[in-house]
Amino acid sequence: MNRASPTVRSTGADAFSGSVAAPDPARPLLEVSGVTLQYKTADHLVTATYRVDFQVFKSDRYVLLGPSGCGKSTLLKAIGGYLEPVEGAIRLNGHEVTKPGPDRMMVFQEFDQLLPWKSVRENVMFALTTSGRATGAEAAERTDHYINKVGLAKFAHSFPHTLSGGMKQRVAIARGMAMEPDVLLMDEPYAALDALTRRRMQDELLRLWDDTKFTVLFVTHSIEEAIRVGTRILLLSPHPGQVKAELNSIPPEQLGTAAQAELEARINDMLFVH
Amino acid sequence: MNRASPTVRSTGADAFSGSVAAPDPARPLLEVSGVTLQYKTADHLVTATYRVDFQVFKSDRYVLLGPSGCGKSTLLKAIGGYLEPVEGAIRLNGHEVTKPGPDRMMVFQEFDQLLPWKSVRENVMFALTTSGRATGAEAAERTDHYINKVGLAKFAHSFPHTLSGGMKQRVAIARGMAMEPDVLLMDEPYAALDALTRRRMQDELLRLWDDTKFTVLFVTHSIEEAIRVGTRILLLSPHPGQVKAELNSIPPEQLGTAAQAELEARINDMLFVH
Amino acid sequence: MTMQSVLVERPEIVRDVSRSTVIADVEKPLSMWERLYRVPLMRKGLILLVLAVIWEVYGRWLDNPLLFPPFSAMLQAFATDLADGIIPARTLVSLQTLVIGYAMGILLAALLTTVAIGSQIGTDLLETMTSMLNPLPAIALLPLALIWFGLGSGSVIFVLVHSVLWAIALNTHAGFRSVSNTLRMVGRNYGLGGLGLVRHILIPAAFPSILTGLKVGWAFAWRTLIAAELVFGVSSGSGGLGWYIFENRNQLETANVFAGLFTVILIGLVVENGVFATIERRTIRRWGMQH
Amino acid sequence: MTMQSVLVERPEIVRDVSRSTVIADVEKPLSMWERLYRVPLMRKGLILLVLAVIWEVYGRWLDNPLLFPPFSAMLQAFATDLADGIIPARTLVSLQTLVIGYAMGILLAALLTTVAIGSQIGTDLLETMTSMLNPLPAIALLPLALIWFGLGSGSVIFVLVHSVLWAIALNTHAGFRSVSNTLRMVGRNYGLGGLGLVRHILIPAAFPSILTGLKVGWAFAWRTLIAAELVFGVSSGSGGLGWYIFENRNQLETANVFAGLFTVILIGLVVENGVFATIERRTIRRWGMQH
Amino acid sequence: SGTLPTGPARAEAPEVHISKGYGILYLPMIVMEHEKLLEKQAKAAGLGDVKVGWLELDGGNIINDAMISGNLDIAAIGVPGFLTLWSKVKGNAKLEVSALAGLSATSLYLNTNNPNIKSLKDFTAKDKIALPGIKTSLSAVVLQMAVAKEFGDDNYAKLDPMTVGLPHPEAYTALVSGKTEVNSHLGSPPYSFMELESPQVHRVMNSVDVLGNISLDLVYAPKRFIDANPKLTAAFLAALEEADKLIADEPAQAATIYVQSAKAKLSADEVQRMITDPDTKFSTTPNGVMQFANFMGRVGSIKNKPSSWQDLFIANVHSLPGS
Ligand SMILES: Nc1ncnc2c1ncn2[C@@H]1O[C@H](COP(=O)(O)OP(=O)(O)OP(=O)(O)O)[C@@H](O)[C@H]1O
Ligand SMILES: Nc1ncnc2c1ncn2[C@@H]1O[C@H](COP(=O)(O)OP(=O)(O)OP(=O)(O)O)[C@@H](O)[C@H]1O
Ligand SMILES: [Mg+2]
Ligand SMILES: [Mg+2]
Repeated sequence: MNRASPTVRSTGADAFSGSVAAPDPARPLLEVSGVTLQYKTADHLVTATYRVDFQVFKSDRYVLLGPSGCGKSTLLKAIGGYLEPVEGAIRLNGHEVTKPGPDRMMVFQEFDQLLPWKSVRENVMFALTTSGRATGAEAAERTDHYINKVGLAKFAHSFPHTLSGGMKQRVAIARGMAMEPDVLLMDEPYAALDALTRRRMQDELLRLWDDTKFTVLFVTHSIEEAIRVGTRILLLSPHPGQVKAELNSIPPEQLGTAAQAELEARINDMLFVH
Repeated sequence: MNRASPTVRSTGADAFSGSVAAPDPARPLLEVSGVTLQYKTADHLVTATYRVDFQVFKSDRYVLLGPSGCGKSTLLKAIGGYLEPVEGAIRLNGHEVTKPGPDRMMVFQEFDQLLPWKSVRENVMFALTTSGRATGAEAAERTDHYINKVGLAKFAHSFPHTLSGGMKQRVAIARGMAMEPDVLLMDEPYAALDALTRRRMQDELLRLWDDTKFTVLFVTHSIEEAIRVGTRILLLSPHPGQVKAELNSIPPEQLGTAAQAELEARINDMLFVH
Repeated sequence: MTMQSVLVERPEIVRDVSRSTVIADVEKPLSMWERLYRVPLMRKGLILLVLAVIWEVYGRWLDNPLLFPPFSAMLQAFATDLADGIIPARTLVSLQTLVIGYAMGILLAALLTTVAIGSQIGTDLLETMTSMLNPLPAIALLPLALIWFGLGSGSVIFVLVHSVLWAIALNTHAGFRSVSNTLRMVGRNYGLGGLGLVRHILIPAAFPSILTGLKVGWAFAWRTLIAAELVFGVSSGSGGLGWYIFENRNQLETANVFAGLFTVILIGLVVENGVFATIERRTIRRWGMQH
Repeated sequence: MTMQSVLVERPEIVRDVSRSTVIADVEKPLSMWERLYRVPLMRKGLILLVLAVIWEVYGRWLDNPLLFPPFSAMLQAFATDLADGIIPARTLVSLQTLVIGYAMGILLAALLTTVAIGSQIGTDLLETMTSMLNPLPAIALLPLALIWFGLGSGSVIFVLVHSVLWAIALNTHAGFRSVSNTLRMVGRNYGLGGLGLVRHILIPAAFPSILTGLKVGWAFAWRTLIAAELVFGVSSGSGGLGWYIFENRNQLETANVFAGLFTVILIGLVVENGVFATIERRTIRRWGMQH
Repeated sequence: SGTLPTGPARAEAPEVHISKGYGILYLPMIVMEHEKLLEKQAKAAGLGDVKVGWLELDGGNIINDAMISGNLDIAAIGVPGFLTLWSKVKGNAKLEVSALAGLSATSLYLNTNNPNIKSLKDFTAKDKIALPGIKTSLSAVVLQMAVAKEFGDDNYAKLDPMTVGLPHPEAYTALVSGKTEVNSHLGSPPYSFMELESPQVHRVMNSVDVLGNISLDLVYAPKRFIDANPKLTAAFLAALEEADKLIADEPAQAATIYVQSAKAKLSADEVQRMITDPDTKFSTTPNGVMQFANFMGRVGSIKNKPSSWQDLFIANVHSLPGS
């Protein structure tokens, strides 16, 4: 198997040229090795991903890119601890993932991920307090901060069912970010957002990353977004998902230059042609 | 009021230069005039759109573009006949819209729009047969045709809960198209789709339009998509939604040229700056 | 070009949306009748009136007051015994027992469903127990009740619990199992599990089902109480509404029998419109879970 | 550059995903015990065994077969009367009445909830009727039953309907109201309304609630039937299970009384695991509505 | 009355609905059903083939309700239950009822497993006396009458607070097992006899000793039915007489009939012992009905008091030596 061991990079679409970082390169934060995921339904067995390997290091902004139905959500759910691989293993900090927990905060793809019986503000606050990530005044402060960031201050006391699709997703994003987890798992968080809001959210994510250097696993459909948001991009093949490539993104200052266009074209080719 | 009366166009970002068409230009298919839409919740009154006017003519591919929460879905639901305007009127073929019907087929934004108790195929077929748009062999044939078009032939007998988010939306799209309605109302149908699938779906829509010249009202967040898919684009202001502009798109042969970039920039400016 | 040929061409429009537009609160005017119709109490009052009239007319037409007195005769008996304080006293006795039995039923149902949702064997246990015990009539419990609780309210409460428990447990459990996987996952993401998950996620998410269970349970508690007060000899003097009804039936005071039943009806209406409707309005309606 | 400095750099990877990869059907191996545990019937059988043992032990410890016979004594009585054909005959009589009453209850509930979902006043009507009538015990219906149906199965069925109708209607209606707005809108988009909407959209979408209602209704039908068979008496020799229990009670054949109740339990188990579980598996479980 | 046009085809009702109760006190009705005596007598009276529908109903309330609603033509019931209805409907031509005949008399035993209780005086608040229904059931009224005899009319309800409602079989079980707080029972045969077979149980009182061998049950019918069907009524009386005679003359056969038709697990011998007990009487002649009426009138349970037993009964039996 040609699985890459994490070394100082020397090849590839030379995008990152910064100094080599401190964290122990030998130890990935998240290690997905040979993971096959299946669903058993009443009628048949569906293989969602097949022997997927990849490694996420601390502070990576890791993007999963792949066609609809290739198993991205399933993979994220397995990392979240909701699904057990039928083959292979998922390790977080060297420990096998066995159950969900607030260290891996998930932003789901579905619109019904808010608790309908809690207002926008309560939804975010409740996540913080029950998980014990923040309490009292700090929780309230963080809540308001992130609700503001996603532009929903005016709707802080609205119930989820009175929000538009995009607004619901923004609440989920605020909740995910407010938790400030070790790993943030985001499943197409910006799909329901308009261009402007989407751009704002992306910038917000990058700014937050600058502050806290958290690790994020990000599913997206947009190649452009993958390049903007990600530092490393995993390409998956169509159903059942298998690893096709793992690429480095370009640094922010190269956005809008030919480098971006080139990478975009490269990814395009890899995904569309096979 | 500066509402435009439909005349032969002579101004604007000269994009369409074809010959003037046969349909009676004095009679729009769909007429939205001064429509204010509100939600009454237990706690307060939310105004979703305020005095929105626009007209959709036969065979228009009409795009609604606007920031998250500006009332696009609400507007579409009102046209669908689910909501009554508190002000103004919505007329289809000159008759006020009072209730939903299969002449205005809706593709909703939500993932839970498929009937969970029917397989993919049954979902599409049932829509055709109950609404009386097609029966028997014709319904079966059309069903299979469109399921194939959205790339779900392999999953024709799966139940919706075993599909990924994007696959669910594709079923809804297949259903909407199979109905071949007078007006197709699509609420961000492609938001959950990856770049490749999305492009395929867009092409499918355009090809179908070439065949049947149906009218479609299309909500999207992507300016690029608006230009690609639409013939006319309505820009809405943020919450509560008001009409900001109504623009013509560019013909397909100009896609990828400077004309597209120019229009994109123009829309961008209009939406982002105010 | 054929593609554009079918399109109606028209000029572009650009408007200046002044953000300062004062957005008027528009409300559609309603007719007097519509406005009255919008008040639930008015509509329900109307229904009650119609039912009372039907009762009265049928009662008079039947002309057999010993079997089925007209509404007015019942009302008279009701008024008399209300003024006497007999009905209030009996109602109080019944309500006390009822509330205890009902509360215990709810508690046990909560316990059972929590166990059930926790594991497969728990689910099996609940399903098996429910399908076995729920169809058993109160007399099946009589021997055990006598041994364990003796006569009097202990046994009545035992029987009440039996009539309440299974219906509530079934509804609650079905509600729990209908909670969407996404919400479950969200809860577990917060680190919730077991009791925490039940309390913070499953109960609110399954609240419509739970409320239905509580309504059904409440009604069956009444039915059972009335019947049980007869079966489980009340020591005389301490009887509740069931006893009141039984006593009057023995003496063929049919109007009073119906007055007792009318009391049950009234309490039912008050509890539905006062308690359950309020809970519904403040919870599931507000949360957009009921349409 | 600070932004990149924290990142671990590594080479890019490109793989050749051959579409021809044979994807093996991987299954985790299960231990014998796990495999047995996965069979619902095994788990439930175990539970039943434990319950039977508890019954036996408690019965023996109590040592009062007149009040509460041990399981074995009951089983013997059951076997005898089963072989005699007495229990089958009585069960048949009861089941006939039960099924008719149950079916009519379902029908009426369907009617009522359809009316209720159609308009505001319909909802009020259902809510009012339910909150008023559901708490009423069977004796409240006695006079009307006697007038309308006389003694015998007509009245029993009437009482059965009363015990079944409201629980099913409440559950169905609550289920209908919980159906998501999106699904409703989809249905109306197809041109469905009124009965069509109820049949094609609301009933399947609310099926978990409806099933719960059917289960609760089924159980209460049994309870009521057993009690009603006593009240409405029997014409010679035609009694059902309720009468069988009553007779044996009068003759102090406690083991037979429990054999009668055991029959009810058995039927409950069969219906739950045979009928309801199958329906559940074929519908809501298959549709992903139950987790 | 009785002026209905009497055509040959439909002289009187072609069908009659009769309710009997459960247990040995209804033996004459059981015999009548089993031997088809009413059908026989009706035929003899020229009424042709009368169809007789027999019903088994438990409890005075339901019997009275069924009667008022027109579902029954003739029913057997406890004397107090009848008196309550009679008094209630007196004067209402549509609903008035009349007793046809007495049915049975037997002893009710007040048994206890509390060794400290020797007489009615010894009951304390801790003791619980089981009755099929408190205050108004046949047993309850008999107890009240006995208490009134012992403590004076004003104190007739002295023991009521100690009574609890429990069906005879449960009461028997409770008494014999001694596992519950119910320690006494005013029971009828066979339960009263069987209780005494237990060494812990003894008898405190026999109702016959206190009140005499009074009728506990009787047979009644709506006046409208009686007036419209004089021949059928007479036939019923004759059938009842015949049943009584059979019981008196052939107790063994009567016992066998009982065991057969009630599917009782008792042996015919045991049943025979019960029906030949000197306290048990099956007779159409009402005995001591006025004792009940007077007592219930005195304590206010009935508003209309009969002046004599003949007020309650149809003319056919007025000549009997009733009381
Ligand atoms: N609950 C389920 N039961 C059975 N099969 C499922 C289930 N969920 C997903 N699948 C199947 O697993 C495969 C991968 O689904 P998944 O949701 O992971 O895709 P995805 O990559 O997230 O797609 P999308 O971009 O459309 O959201 C699909 O073929 C889908 O049909
Ligand atoms: N059921 C509802 N009850 C109350 N308010 C609602 C409801 N649905 C939507 N709204 C409000 O109406 C406004 C417009 O919502 P709408 O769903 O039409 O937005 P949208 O333009 O479709 O947004 P998005 O792009 O995010 O889907 C929002 O402010 C929202 O809060
Ligand atoms: Mg997905
Ligand atoms: Mg929307």
